[in-house]
Amino acid sequence: MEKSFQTKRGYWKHGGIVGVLGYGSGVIGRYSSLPEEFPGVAHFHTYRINQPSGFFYTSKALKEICDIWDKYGSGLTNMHGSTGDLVLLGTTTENLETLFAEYSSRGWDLGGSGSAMRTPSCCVGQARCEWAMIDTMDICNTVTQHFQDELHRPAYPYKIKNKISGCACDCVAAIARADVSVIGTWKGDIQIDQAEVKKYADSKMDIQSDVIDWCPTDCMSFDGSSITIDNSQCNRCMHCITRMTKALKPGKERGASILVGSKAPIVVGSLLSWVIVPFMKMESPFEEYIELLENMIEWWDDNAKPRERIGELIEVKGMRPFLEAIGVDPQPQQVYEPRKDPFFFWSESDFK
Amino acid sequence: MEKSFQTKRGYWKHGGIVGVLGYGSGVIGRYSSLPEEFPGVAHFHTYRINQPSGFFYTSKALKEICDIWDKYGSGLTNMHGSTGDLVLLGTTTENLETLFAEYSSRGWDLGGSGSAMRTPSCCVGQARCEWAMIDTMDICNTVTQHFQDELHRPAYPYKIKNKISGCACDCVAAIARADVSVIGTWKGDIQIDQAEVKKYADSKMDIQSDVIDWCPTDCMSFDGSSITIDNSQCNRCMHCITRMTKALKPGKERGASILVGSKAPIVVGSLLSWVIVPFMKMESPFEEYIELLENMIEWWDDNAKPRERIGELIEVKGMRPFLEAIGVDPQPQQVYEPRKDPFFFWSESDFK
Amino acid sequence: MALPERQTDIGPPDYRQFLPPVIEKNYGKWTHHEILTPGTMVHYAESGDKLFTVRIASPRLLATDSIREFCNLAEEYCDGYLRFTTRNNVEFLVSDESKVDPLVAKLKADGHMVGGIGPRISNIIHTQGWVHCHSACTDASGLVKAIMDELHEYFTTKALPNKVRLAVACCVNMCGAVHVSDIAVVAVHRKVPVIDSENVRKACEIPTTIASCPTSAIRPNPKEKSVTINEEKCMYCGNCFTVCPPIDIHNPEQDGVAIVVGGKIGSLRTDPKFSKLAIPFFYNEPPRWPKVVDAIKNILETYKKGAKRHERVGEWIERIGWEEFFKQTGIDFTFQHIDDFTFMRDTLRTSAAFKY
Amino acid sequence: MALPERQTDIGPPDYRQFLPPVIEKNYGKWTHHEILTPGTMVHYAESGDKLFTVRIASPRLLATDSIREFCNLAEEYCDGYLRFTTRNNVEFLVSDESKVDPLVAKLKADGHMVGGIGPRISNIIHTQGWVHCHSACTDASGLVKAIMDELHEYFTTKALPNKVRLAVACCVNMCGAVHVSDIAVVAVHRKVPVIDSENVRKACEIPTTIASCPTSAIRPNPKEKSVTINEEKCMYCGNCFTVCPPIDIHNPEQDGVAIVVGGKIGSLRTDPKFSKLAIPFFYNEPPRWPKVVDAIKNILETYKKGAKRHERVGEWIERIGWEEFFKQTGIDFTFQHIDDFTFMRDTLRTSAAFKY
Ligand code: SRM
Ligand code: SRM
Ligand code: SRM
Ligand code: SRM
Ligand code: SF4
Ligand code: SF4
Ligand code: SF4
Ligand code: SF4
Ligand code: SF4
Ligand code: SF4
Ligand code: SF4
Ligand code: SF4
Repeated sequence: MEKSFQTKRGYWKHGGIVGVLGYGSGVIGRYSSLPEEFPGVAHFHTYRINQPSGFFYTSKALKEICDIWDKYGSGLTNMHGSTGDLVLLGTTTENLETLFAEYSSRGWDLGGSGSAMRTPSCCVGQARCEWAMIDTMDICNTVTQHFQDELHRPAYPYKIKNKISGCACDCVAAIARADVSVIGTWKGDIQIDQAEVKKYADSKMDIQSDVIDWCPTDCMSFDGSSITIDNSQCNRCMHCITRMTKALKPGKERGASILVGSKAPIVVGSLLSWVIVPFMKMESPFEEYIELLENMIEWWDDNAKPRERIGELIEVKGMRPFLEAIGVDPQPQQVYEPRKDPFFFWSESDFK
Repeated sequence: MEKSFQTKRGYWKHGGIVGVLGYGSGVIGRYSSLPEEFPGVAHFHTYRINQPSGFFYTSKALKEICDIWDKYGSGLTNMHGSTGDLVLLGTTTENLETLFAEYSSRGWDLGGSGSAMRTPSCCVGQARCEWAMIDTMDICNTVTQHFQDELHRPAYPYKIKNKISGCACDCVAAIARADVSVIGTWKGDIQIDQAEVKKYADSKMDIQSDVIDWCPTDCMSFDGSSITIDNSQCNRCMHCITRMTKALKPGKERGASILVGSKAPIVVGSLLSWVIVPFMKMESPFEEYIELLENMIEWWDDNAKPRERIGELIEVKGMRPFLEAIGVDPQPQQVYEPRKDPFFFWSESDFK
Repeated sequence: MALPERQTDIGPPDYRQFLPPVIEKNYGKWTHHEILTPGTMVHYAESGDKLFTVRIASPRLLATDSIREFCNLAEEYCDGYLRFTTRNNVEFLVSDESKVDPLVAKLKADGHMVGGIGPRISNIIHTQGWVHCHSACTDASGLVKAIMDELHEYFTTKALPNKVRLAVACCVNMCGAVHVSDIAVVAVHRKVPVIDSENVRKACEIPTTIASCPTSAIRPNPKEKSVTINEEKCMYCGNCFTVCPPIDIHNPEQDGVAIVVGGKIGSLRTDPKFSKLAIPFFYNEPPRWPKVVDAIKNILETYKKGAKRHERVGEWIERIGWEEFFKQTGIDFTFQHIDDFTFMRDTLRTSAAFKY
Repeated sequence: MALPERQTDIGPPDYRQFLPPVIEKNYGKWTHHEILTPGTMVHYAESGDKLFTVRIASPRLLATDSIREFCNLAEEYCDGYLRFTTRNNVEFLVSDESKVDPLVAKLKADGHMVGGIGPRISNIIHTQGWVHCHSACTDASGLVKAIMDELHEYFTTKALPNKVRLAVACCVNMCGAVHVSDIAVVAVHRKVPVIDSENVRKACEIPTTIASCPTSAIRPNPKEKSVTINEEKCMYCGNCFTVCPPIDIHNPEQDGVAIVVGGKIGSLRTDPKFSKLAIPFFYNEPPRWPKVVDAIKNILETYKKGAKRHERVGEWIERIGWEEFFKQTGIDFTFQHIDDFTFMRDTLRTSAAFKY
């Protein structure tokens, strides 16, 4: 590190292929480009432990993880990696199998890496948040368990990520960094407790300027003591609910919007996920969602070039083949606006 | 026409190359694809007369035009073509020279067509509009006269159009259908006549909901009797001025924004013009503007492929080479927002 | 008879010679205007002078006789001064206030539509159509007539929340301003062009033809010395036809029109906007295109009901959201609405906030 | 000693076993919460139960000793229950209200930063940097430390108009969430990679390498069995280096960082937004990067002064306009700011309405 600060560059070489038996994922090979100068870190592989949903731990469990890591690794960690894994930084090729035996026997499996399903991740959800419209932790865990093979044995054209947030606050940034983003939402009227509204009004809150004026659809009004909402015009943005959590609650029918495609900028520019299914019920064991996920992955796996993410593939092929393959109808919720230019394709099926 | 209505298609063939001696523009050849069936319109060329700025006429002049056209053409016209020309529809190859002699000797020259400068056009401007910040008709006429050769003898990669509107209402749709769009505007504070404001308030107008609430920058307020404007935040959109024309007048320093690139959708999708020069003085004989126009055209002429409009060329080459070629600095007014992705070029000149 | 001597590069006549004296005198010195009726307005000058404008609709496609009729009226009521607007209406420029009402009365008596000023519809910008363009895949004038017959009250009397600019383009070249209109009709093809190889061979430059295709759907066909088209890629833009007419894009059975909405040119309140696809297709049903006319009327009336004063069609739609536009108008949303051309990315919704 | 028996495809442990009893009992039954201090909040359940959360910053790069320290604190104050947030802060999950203040006192005494809840900055999302990634062209942890040292009051005490999400990415792969952050630093290259043809020959697949370039700048070099790069086209994205490391993109003298601003993830009030370029370049100045830190502080404080309550950085900028952002912050506008990548078209201003 001292050296990097002086010369302003890193000295890590590309990872070779290292891993544990029967797995293709979970370990990132890393070798120093200056092994003679720094023999202690000549091998410095990363070991990704799949975190428990919501990043909850007991001290007992964490200490156990630490003890093993001190024994077979550098003692350095990332709590957590950007994707969500509990990342152990720095071990040697020899120690990998030992680490795996120690951890897996205690219930800690490896996370994803390479051209595989990546470790799913979620916000804290119903464990501690009044706005969680879906059970994010259960969904995350169920998906992770369902796709164990796809997580551990890279067989896809590239990585695919899945993140789940309980509401439009999107505390796990699903819309920005998951190929498949699940965001909790509701149908039906926002539940208003006018007595609580009154209390907010009596407190120091300026309901008009803190809440009403920010409503993006102008569908709220406040007459000095109670709030009225034209729910048909509400776009469920969550602003009012977050600012008056005691007085306003989401509508009673709960579910999620499914969005697809986000990724970092390499190489066609960053993407945010696009709305594909405006509303889907999300009840354990989440079969409808898992089937959709499988269909999406299958279409992508069948059609993508190497290193092509699902969002990029949709851009190349167009939305229609994707929607047709997964059996979803075109809906205005999928777009901000319809196309501008009068050039568009017709299929034989449109002529009937 | 009857036939077209029955068969739902047109029967016009592509124009061959026809014209008047020494010109390459102004006449569009048109032949019927069914000459035997409709011998009367076997030849049906279009003769484009360059309209006077602002489409002003005297009955005397118009009648003269009609008389000649009845003699040598079909008597059918378009008043006016979409570009602006006075369009005479339907004559034969033999009559072209005669028509030209008749019209040109009376002061009526041909307009543009083909890969040439096209007939410039403008809004009514200072002839009848209180908001004309520039003398649109004079600019239009000056440009037309300056580029006579370029208008009449196609020597460019493709067409190039120029339209001039006196203010942001853009009554000649310059921003949408001219490669170079000139739009009048001002610097300095909007002039407020508070006595007239009071009169509007006393009349049936609801100043708050008709004017203040629509200000896109929220820089106006009305206290029941007078209007206050934070001019530093005004984006000169013209809404308030058009709604209270007696009370509000544009600031005193007048000029124009120059925008570039608009065109119809063929083939990369339609473009609206982009801000290039946020503000330029516009005083007769408009030398600064004409020089800029020449520089822009020169860069385009030097770099464009056949059938490539200037907007398309800028998209291909990037804004930097264009701005450097015409000597305009990068300015935030040229963009809605800066780039999103962290990929950008550096020139040697940036390192110095 | 000898022809007069031709002159070249003289440009158009100087506009100054066509300006009525009241304009010459007050040029650049106007202070304000008032809209008196849907078809008349008055402009006031600093000098105190007034100029009255009387506007009538014009079909744009004018026979010389119609022009002469306008000229005669101008001579009778305003010393022969008249102009055309940028949307092809005719404006009589009257300096004598007492002539305004008689002129309006006369125009109405002669069957002219006086109007188009203020928050209403104006002339439908349109182009050549079957009348004069080889590229047309609908008729412009016929369509315009059918639409205007239904909507003329919004020109002559009824007010709308703001101006509503209508347009018709007879092919995707869009010689009018369809791409920035409140409500517009654009003719579209839906079938891959048919190649007449014999004539391609004779009439076309193969490389130029290949290069003309925006989707790279055209490939050489060396055997025929012609080209072939990859059906999957062709989006029927007709650009190949423009550069090589023996590639015939016309298919009278499957050609028709689309309706686009929400465009805007001025920068007032909100930035200029492109029109967007509302309805991807109607068959051509000349001479009255009833379904097209109904659809336009439906959109216009839904707008009239829902929009706030001053709001243009596009501003109204953006305020309520496109999903709400489709709901309120009852228009079907189809695969064609979803952009898959160059700028798809920016049209796809990347937000959890939307209306059902 | 024999190793325990390995198990495969068991997935992560069930989260339920790590939940404190108060959560198990009230799972999905929370009614509301209150933010008590910048580092503490309480959630109320339907049952009347309360859960207190105490949050501290973590450098994310943790030695096992630090983790053990957290564990010990958790054991002492909250029965061993703790979690990490999605931005890598540590949260102690306290059910016994009386333990909250002592825990906070202890944490502060031990030098921890208690805070990050409510309208403030939180942890700076960052990735590996020179510490562990071969792709890095700046150091993430060093930069983060330098920035946090300057801004920590906005974590522990001072409030802002709304949350401000900071991030650092050590290369354009952007493993964090830089592309959607309120203010973020991203490391960039500025020079065309240098090709070590000998090793390219040995280590790389030429077709894959050529295909990796988004601008098609890479061409085969058959003579050398390697590749060449067209300098004009290269935008230094480094993708070729990722697939073929002997194409070395690192240039310590000319690598550095850019600052991007205005991104947003949630759909509250306005749609999610990408970050946009504010400052195209600063040289790497380890260990304290003073110019970068100053620039961030300037942006943050200009935002604090100008934004309305609830307004995120991107919302503030869009309200005032980017031209006004550059004016108020005094940041230079350069050619680099003008998009010339895929989506240039939508960033160029097509309106006559803008501020000077
Ligand atoms: C470890 C981690 C950063 C961290 O400090 O936390 C990381 C580290 C690397 N990322 Fe990443 N990425 C990590 C999360 C991300 C994220 C964030 C996320 O998953 O939420 C992104 C942005 C979202 C996305 O997937 O687009 C991300 C986008 C990339 C990309 C760009 C992919 C793209 O399609 O644009 C690459 C390039 C590549 O795959 O070749 C990349 C590549 C890499 C490589 C493999 C670079 C390389 O070629 O060696 C890095 C390995 C470093 C190492 O030694 O461990 N990493 N990477 C994160 C994974 C830890 C974990 O499992 O929890
Ligand atoms: C006559 C006119 C329509 C009208 O009814 O008014 C017209 C008619 C034609 N236009 Fe146009 N365009 C006319 C104004 C426009 C406009 C509007 C404008 O200039 O403000 C546009 C949109 C703005 C623009 O320039 O992009 C326009 C965009 C096109 C295009 C698409 C160009 C593009 O780059 O996208 C073409 C295709 C082409 O050039 O091959 C085209 C091609 C044509 C051709 C030459 C089609 C052809 O290949 O034969 C038409 C000749 C018809 C004829 O027989 O006269 N016309 N054309 C307009 C010219 C009259 C005049 O001089 O006043
Ligand atoms: C005569 C004409 C100029 C010309 O040189 O011929 C003209 C004349 C006036 N326009 Fe215009 N505009 C004319 C085409 C346009 C166009 C271009 C177009 O439609 O293709 C636009 C842009 C439309 C758009 O944004 O899509 C246009 C957008 C405006 C606006 C902005 C309306 C808005 O709020 O969005 C105003 C302001 C207003 O209405 O007070 C305006 C205002 C005016 C005023 C009041 C200006 C004045 O003080 O004289 C004139 C009479 C208003 C009227 O007709 O209601 N004029 N005006 C054009 C008449 C066309 C016609 O026959 O209907
Ligand atoms: C703990 C955590 C979830 C987790 O599973 O770990 C979390 C927890 C809460 N978030 Fe969050 N958010 C968390 C990351 C996020 C993220 C993701 C990110 O930053 O990468 C976002 C999206 C940010 C964005 O839009 O760019 C996020 C946007 C919000 C918002 C929307 C703020 C806004 O107005 O734009 C709220 C609503 C609010 O502040 O009342 C919110 C509200 C909340 C509440 C009040 C929800 C609740 O009732 O419990 C929680 C405490 C608020 C706080 O920290 O101020 N949370 N929150 C994450 C803490 C990260 C940290 O350590 O700082
Ligand atoms: S995303 Fe919504 S449900 Fe999840 S923690 Fe954030 S606020 Fe709560
Ligand atoms: S959720 Fe958003 S859109 Fe709906 S009422 Fe609340 S603030 Fe308005
Ligand atoms: S563009 Fe402006 S100046 Fe020209 S006529 Fe229209 S309102 Fe008047
Ligand atoms: S011109 Fe537009 S931005 Fe300026 S004060 Fe008037 S309404 Fe507001
Ligand atoms: S829009 Fe098409 S069909 Fe109509 S005049 Fe223009 S080129 Fe011809
Ligand atoms: S119609 Fe357009 S897309 Fe189809 S082949 Fe011709 S040029 Fe290509
Ligand atoms: S951002 Fe780049 S340098 Fe940093 S960890 Fe990710 S790949 Fe490595
Ligand atoms: S750095 Fe990027 S743009 Fe340059 S050659 Fe490599 S892949 Fe191409």
